[in-house]
Amino acid sequence: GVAAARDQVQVAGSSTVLPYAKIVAETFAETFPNFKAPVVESGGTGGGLKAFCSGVGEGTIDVANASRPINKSEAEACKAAGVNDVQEIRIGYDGIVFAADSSNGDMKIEPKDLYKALAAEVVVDGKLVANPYKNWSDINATLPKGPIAAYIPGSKHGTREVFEEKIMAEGCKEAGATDAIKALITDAKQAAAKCVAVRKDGVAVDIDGDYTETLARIAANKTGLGVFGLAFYENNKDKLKVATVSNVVASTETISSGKYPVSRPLFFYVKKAHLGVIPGLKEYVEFFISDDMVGPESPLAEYGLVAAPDDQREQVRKDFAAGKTM
Amino acid sequence: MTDVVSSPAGVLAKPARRDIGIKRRYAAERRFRAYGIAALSFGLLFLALLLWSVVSKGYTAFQQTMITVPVEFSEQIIDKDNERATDPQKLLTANYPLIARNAVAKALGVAEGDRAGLRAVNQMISDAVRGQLRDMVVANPQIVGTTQTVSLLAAGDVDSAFKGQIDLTVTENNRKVSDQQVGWMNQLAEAGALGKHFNTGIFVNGNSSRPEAAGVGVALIGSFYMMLIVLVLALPIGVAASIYLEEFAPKNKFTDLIEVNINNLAAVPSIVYGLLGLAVFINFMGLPRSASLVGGLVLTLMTLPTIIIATRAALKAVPPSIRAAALGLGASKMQTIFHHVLPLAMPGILTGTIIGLAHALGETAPLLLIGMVAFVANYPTTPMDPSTALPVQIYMWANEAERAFVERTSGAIIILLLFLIVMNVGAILLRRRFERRW
Amino acid sequence: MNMLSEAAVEKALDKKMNEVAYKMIGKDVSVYYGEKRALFDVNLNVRENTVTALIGPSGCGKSTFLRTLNRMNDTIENCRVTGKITLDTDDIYDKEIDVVELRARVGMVFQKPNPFPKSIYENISYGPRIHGLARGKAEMDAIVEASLQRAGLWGEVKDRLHEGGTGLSGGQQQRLCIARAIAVSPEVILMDEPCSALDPIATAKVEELIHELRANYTIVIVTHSMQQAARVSQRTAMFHLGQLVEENDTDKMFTNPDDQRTQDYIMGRFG
Amino acid sequence: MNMLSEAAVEKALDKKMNEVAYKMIGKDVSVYYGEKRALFDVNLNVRENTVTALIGPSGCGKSTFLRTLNRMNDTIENCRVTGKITLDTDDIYDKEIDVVELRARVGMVFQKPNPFPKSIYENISYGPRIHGLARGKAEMDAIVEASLQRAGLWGEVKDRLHEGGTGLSGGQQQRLCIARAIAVSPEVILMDEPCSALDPIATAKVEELIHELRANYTIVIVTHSMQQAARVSQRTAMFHLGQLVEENDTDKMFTNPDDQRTQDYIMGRFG
Amino acid sequence: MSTPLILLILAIIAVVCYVVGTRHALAIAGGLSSKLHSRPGYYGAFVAICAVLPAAVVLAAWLIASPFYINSTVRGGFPEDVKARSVAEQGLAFGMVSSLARGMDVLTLEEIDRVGSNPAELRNTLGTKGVALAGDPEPYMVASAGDLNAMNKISNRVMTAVVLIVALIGAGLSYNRISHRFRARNRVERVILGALVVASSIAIITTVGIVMSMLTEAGHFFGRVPAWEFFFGTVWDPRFAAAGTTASEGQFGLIPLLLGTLYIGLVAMLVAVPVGLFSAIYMSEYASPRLRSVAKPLLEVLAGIPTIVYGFFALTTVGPFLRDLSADINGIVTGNAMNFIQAQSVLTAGFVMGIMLIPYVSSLSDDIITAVPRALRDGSLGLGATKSETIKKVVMPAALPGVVGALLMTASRAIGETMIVVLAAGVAARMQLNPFEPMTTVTVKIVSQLTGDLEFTSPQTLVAFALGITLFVITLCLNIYALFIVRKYREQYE
Ligand SMILES: Nc1ncnc2c1ncn2[C@@H]1O[C@H](COP(=O)(O)OP(=O)(O)OP(=O)(O)O)[C@@H](O)[C@H]1O
Ligand SMILES: Nc1ncnc2c1ncn2[C@@H]1O[C@H](COP(=O)(O)OP(=O)(O)OP(=O)(O)O)[C@@H](O)[C@H]1O
Ligand SMILES: [Mg+2]
Ligand SMILES: [Mg+2]
Repeated sequence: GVAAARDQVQVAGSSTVLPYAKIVAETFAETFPNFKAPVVESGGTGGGLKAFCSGVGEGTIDVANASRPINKSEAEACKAAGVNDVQEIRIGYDGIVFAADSSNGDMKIEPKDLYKALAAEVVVDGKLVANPYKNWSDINATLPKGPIAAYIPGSKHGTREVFEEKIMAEGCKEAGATDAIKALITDAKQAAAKCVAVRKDGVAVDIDGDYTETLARIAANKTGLGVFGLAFYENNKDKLKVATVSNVVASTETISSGKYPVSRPLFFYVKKAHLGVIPGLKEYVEFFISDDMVGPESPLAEYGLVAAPDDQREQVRKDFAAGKTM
Repeated sequence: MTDVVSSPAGVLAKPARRDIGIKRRYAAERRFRAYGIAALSFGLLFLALLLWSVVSKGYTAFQQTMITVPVEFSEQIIDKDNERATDPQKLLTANYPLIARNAVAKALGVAEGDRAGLRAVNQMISDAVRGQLRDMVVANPQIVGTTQTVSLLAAGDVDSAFKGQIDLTVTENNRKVSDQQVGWMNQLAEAGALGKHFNTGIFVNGNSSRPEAAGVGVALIGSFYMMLIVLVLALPIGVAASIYLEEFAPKNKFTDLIEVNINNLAAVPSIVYGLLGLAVFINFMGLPRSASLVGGLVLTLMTLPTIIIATRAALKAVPPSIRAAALGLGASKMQTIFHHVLPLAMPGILTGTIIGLAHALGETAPLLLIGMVAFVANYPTTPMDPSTALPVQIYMWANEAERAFVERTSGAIIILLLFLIVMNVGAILLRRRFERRW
Repeated sequence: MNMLSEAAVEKALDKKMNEVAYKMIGKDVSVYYGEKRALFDVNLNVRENTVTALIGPSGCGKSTFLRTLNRMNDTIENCRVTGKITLDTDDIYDKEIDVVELRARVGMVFQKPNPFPKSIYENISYGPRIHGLARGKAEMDAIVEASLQRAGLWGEVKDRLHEGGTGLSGGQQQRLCIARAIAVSPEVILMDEPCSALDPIATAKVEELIHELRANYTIVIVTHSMQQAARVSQRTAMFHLGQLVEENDTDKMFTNPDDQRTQDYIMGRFG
Repeated sequence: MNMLSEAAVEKALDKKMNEVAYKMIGKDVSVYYGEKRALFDVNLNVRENTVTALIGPSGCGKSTFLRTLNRMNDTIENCRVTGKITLDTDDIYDKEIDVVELRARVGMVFQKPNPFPKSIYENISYGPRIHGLARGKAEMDAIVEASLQRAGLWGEVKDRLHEGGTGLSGGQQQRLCIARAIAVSPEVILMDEPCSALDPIATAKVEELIHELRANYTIVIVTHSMQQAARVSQRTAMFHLGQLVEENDTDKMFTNPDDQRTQDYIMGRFG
Repeated sequence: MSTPLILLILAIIAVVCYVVGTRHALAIAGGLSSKLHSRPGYYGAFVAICAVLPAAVVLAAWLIASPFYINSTVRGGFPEDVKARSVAEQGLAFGMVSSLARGMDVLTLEEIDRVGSNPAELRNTLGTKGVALAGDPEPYMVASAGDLNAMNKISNRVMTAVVLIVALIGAGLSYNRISHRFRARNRVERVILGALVVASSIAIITTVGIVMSMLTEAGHFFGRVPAWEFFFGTVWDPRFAAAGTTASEGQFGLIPLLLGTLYIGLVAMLVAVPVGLFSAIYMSEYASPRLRSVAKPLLEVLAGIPTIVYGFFALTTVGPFLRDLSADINGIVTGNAMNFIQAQSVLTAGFVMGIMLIPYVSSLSDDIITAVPRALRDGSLGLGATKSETIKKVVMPAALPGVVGALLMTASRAIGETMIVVLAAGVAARMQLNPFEPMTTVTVKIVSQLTGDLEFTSPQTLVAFALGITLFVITLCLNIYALFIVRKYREQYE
């Protein structure tokens, strides 16, 4: 059986992009009253891309939101299913901030602090030992007073990867552990893995849920440090105390200028074959990448999206108009 | 006989007032009873606790802050060139938020040129006024050019602040509403222009990224469709399967396997049913994504084991003498079952249905993979249209960053529980009718 | 009971019996419950329009044999029957036979009263309804009343026909079950100790009813009461340890049985 | 049964009875099932070491009265009892009285056999176990064996004590229930038509047992069989429509009753 | 004719047949239904079934088979060079053809004439009509699509005719069979029995579906990760495999997850079973009918509260409460106010999940206990047993088989639960035995591996399928074992 013609855009994918896509979808429906509001599924980048790559036609989704670029093997799977022409669109950046309960004082953290606090094994006297640190004060006096507790994204989240790359690996280097580890472990891959391995004794808590859960955990444990998206933090400033990273305050400005180190780009992918076929798809994409939505003054920016620099946004629009595929 | 009486010497002879440990046994009896009361109270206590935690957080969601001001439907803004007769798009795409902003600004006495002030005012009203005012104008184009008193939705942050959910003692930078806005809010409230109204929106609106305009309307309909499908499919299929397995199937290794298999299906994580639904209903049968039809089918499969297990237990409990009586009268096996056994098993079947439906109503995971954990703003008209479900809405709202969603999450849970109660009342009344000791 | 008239009836029936075939014929009937054998090659013929009593000590297989006659043992999971039983000319264990129809023709009253947990009226009307014996409410009412009256229960329950059948006393329940069986007017009625829960007056009524029915129906009755067997039956069969010890005219059986065991059993309690 | 020796026993007991008080005294006992009144101001005294038979047509309230004697009617939801019943000197409907102890002292055998879905052994040992009457496995075995033997069941089941009690035939089941009641050696034993499912031989055994027990216990038995009442009881009470019509020595009752209704009832079936 | 229309016609035929059959049977019996073998309604139903059932089967068979036939014919008509391509490519080509065919149905004749020869134009035109094409169609595709449409049209006409003829033949034949002795009821009941069999086979089909939908993907997983590493690995650390950065291999040890599943399930059962059973006993044996009729549905509300609510309850209330409690106790006992219960722990998750499971035990058991015949209770009470003794020694053993069923279902539900575990016990897969420490379950990992940002072709995602199938097999074994135990135990009681 074949379904009747679909009259709204279907979007699926990353839960990080979801809030932005929702705002766009809603505003889109208001601005273009003859189109229905797009349906935006949540379910993770992987799931979204999988649905996206399952084929072409009304039975499949039109847009996949992603908090990471599509992978090579995924692109191949896409092709194998007939999804040939895919347009990649970068919508902006997601800032990642570190915050504790608002009852704490001002915090300044360096990647190496977090590395020391959270690494599974650290180098002590030239030997790799299980992480001995118990209290924040053992590491950095500005951090919350009390036992170390950190709520970091679970390994299902793309954010975790950024965290390991930009904080753990960086901190490992800053702390001078990289070389020490290399001296101990010959295998380069394993050595790199040691740097980013997070301790598993209950001090670092993986969060597979969303930031709401992290917030609740911090509310229940005042000495805990949590990882949040910038947007989420902006909405809960009264409950959270954000830390500076390498002395940079996280904000849309510092992130878009690249000063703040921890951020990642956000994307969505469009099936070219569906453009002009699914009513409203083309308009939706154009609306999404217009400055009204992703510009520095836009509702998305207000919500917490870090807008891409002007020229990047212009390039995205140009590429889309030109029908540039991957 | 005689040797019998004498042999187990005196065991049966009448003893003088025996000690049958009555005190101890009564203590045991009381203890047992106390365990029962304790268990029941424990369950009910936690129910109360849960309900309390939900209701105390959520009841405020049924009120919504509104700003009631005279709004001038300025022709200048809506339709400057008076083209609305020829171009209906004009009325649809006009800049309604501006009208609303001007109205509130006027009420607050903010000067026309005060750009920062106007922006702050704009932040106090919900973006949803665009739809609100547009609908008014489209319904009645005559009002263009007139001034009407309209209750405008206040922005979510103002709503939260007015309900006292934002800590106003923290520094201004660290909260979503500025001191100026709080001042205006209080000013309007004193003038009677800003106040709490019953929030019909939470029942009828579709989902929205703006908490003040968000509602569970779509989810309610989606859940309704799904429960209908589950009821219509799972109940008869489950009962039919149980009847076959319990009453007709030969008792052999194969039926043992089926029995075990059904028990096992109850242990399959619900998301796996989502995988199945994706593979079978969407990819193979070509049913649309995000449709409550598919959701209903998936939940049906998930609920079936529960109903089958409960029904089989209930069928087993019907005394064989009833079956013998009917068979002896010349009723066929089928008649015996449908006329006598099934009515007697009904309470158990209904319990299974109640629990199964309750489970299905609260389940999110299997809907993830079939596209129902989604942002859907438009009402579904048929079960083939995209929609969400109540638990999905709760799940999604629980993950929202805005403060105003916190109470709405609890509000949605309350609505879900009401839905559950409405759904189950019928079954519970029916069950009570069928219950009988014999 | 008037012995004289009874003897006359007997004679008349005996004459008839010589002309007609047996209603039911059991040949080499054996019954197994799983591994356990409960009946051993029983050969017993049930005569038409006759009351046949099955007697014997508890556990000897009377109920088991009775149940084979309308295949109620089909419902016992591991019960297996060998041998052949015919009703009129039909082999009732034949594949062709419709067991439901068989049971409508061979009705049954059980040892333990087992009314449906429904109203008295519904208990009675259920059989006629499924067999389509009544064309309207009035006819159904008539059947219900007639059946209850025959079972001697009408007077006691006529005011509460629509109350539950399980609220009756034990004896009333059993009479209800008898009424229920009569209501479908079967050809053969099997009764498994129908009076064991009845008081003498009710018993007398049922026995009278059996007498009445005998003119049109064939009746097989299991009883523990020798007196009852003597009173109601024309033929008596004695079972022991799963075997048919003797089958004979009731008169002869209770006065001059052929088998020593019968003698012992009857004498062991007579007097 | 030896009539002579029986008469002698009777006499001896009669003498004893004149000395002892009544074991149980019922005064103005009325029972209601919801709105329905099932017993009307019954005044009936149960003599110690005597077998009292309750007779009467089905539904007259025999079982109901019997159940008031050990408060089994407490378990019926809407059943209400007024009046006063004493056991020895204790008012059994007193708040102070303990119904468990009462029931341990006043045991009961029901109309429908109701073995537990457990093994035969467990069925019997259940009562002694909960009352702590046996101090070890050996004692328990003894009790089980003795009880089964007295109920005339030992021979039939001794090889399968650990098989299910529900697999027995109807009569065997009832004897199992009697054995179960005897096993806790109560002071009074209430029997609700204990033999209605038994064959004559088993019945005889039970009646014999009742005779034996009578020396030590007080027994109240409901029966439909006039013969049985005459055989086993010394006192007989006749119920009709919820009323106690007459209570008298059994001999007198069956030969020369005071009440016309008793006369009618007994005569209506005697012979 | 469209399939729904055919179904509607069949339904009408069924109703007509029922009425006619019933009338006819009554007429034959001269209005006296007792002369018939079965009640007249059965004859009506018989005719209706004979008319509709074969027709429906034909319809279904046709609907399933004809696409296969037509598709292979159309594929056979592809140019040789296309046939020479790989199977996947041919599949794609055919997908395009069927989209085209669908689109050409939408187009008017002139439009087809106009754009038929111009693939790009065709694609655009179809696009405006809402039919998506993956690329520009090749010319042969247009022809094939035409063939496809033509064949489908013919197939549909023939199908409609055949189905209706079959229905009429069925009705006629069965109508003629009506007679006094005709066993209509037996026939109808056989059909009902068939329906019952079909209903019970749905469970089997579901199982097959579940296994199938997981097996291939699980196979891919085992192609990448050795089975023994998965089954006997003691470390669960799949890493992430996104965007080709740190391509470190993960570890996929099943054991810690399995342990966590069993541990949390056990704790949950330790809470739910006693509470649920005692509640059930109290409701069915002690409580007044009024209390029961209120308490039972109230407890059932516990089963209907979305699990995320329980999760947040555990996260914000129970977990911190237990943590602080343990700190206080520790403080009093040892003077060192260090909490020994973590905020998220096996205990918290098990406890909260146990609460959710209460109604599963209580409601089902309550029904089963209530169904135990009164005679058994009387027997025990009459021996002087107290109520609790009666319950413990007589009622519960009699109710045991049913209760075990309820418990199995409860355990199943405990194994399948995600949200509570995520929020109450966390997602850290650890192998340890302290109930005060966090652990996680298989189900949690199935969900999170499937819904994360992970690359969907990587073992990190595929492992979810392996976990799913493994869990399926394990619970199957547990269920077989449980059945075995129940059987063994029950034998004593029959
Ligand atoms: N369902 C059954 N499963 C196993 N054995 C059974 C079953 N029913 C009866 N039996 C056994 O078969 C034998 C005959 O039983 P049956 O019920 O026919 O005896 P009966 O003559 O009717 O006895 P009673 O007069 O006590 O009713 C008995 O030994 C009994 O234990
Ligand atoms: N649980 C009950 N609820 C309502 N009425 C009842 C109940 N039990 C008995 N009755 C009624 O009370 C009356 C007396 O019943 P009871 O059982 O005492 O009679 P019985 O003399 O024992 O009769 P049988 O000899 O048939 O056992 C009857 O009319 C019966 O219908
Ligand atoms: Mg029997
Ligand atoms: Mg009685």
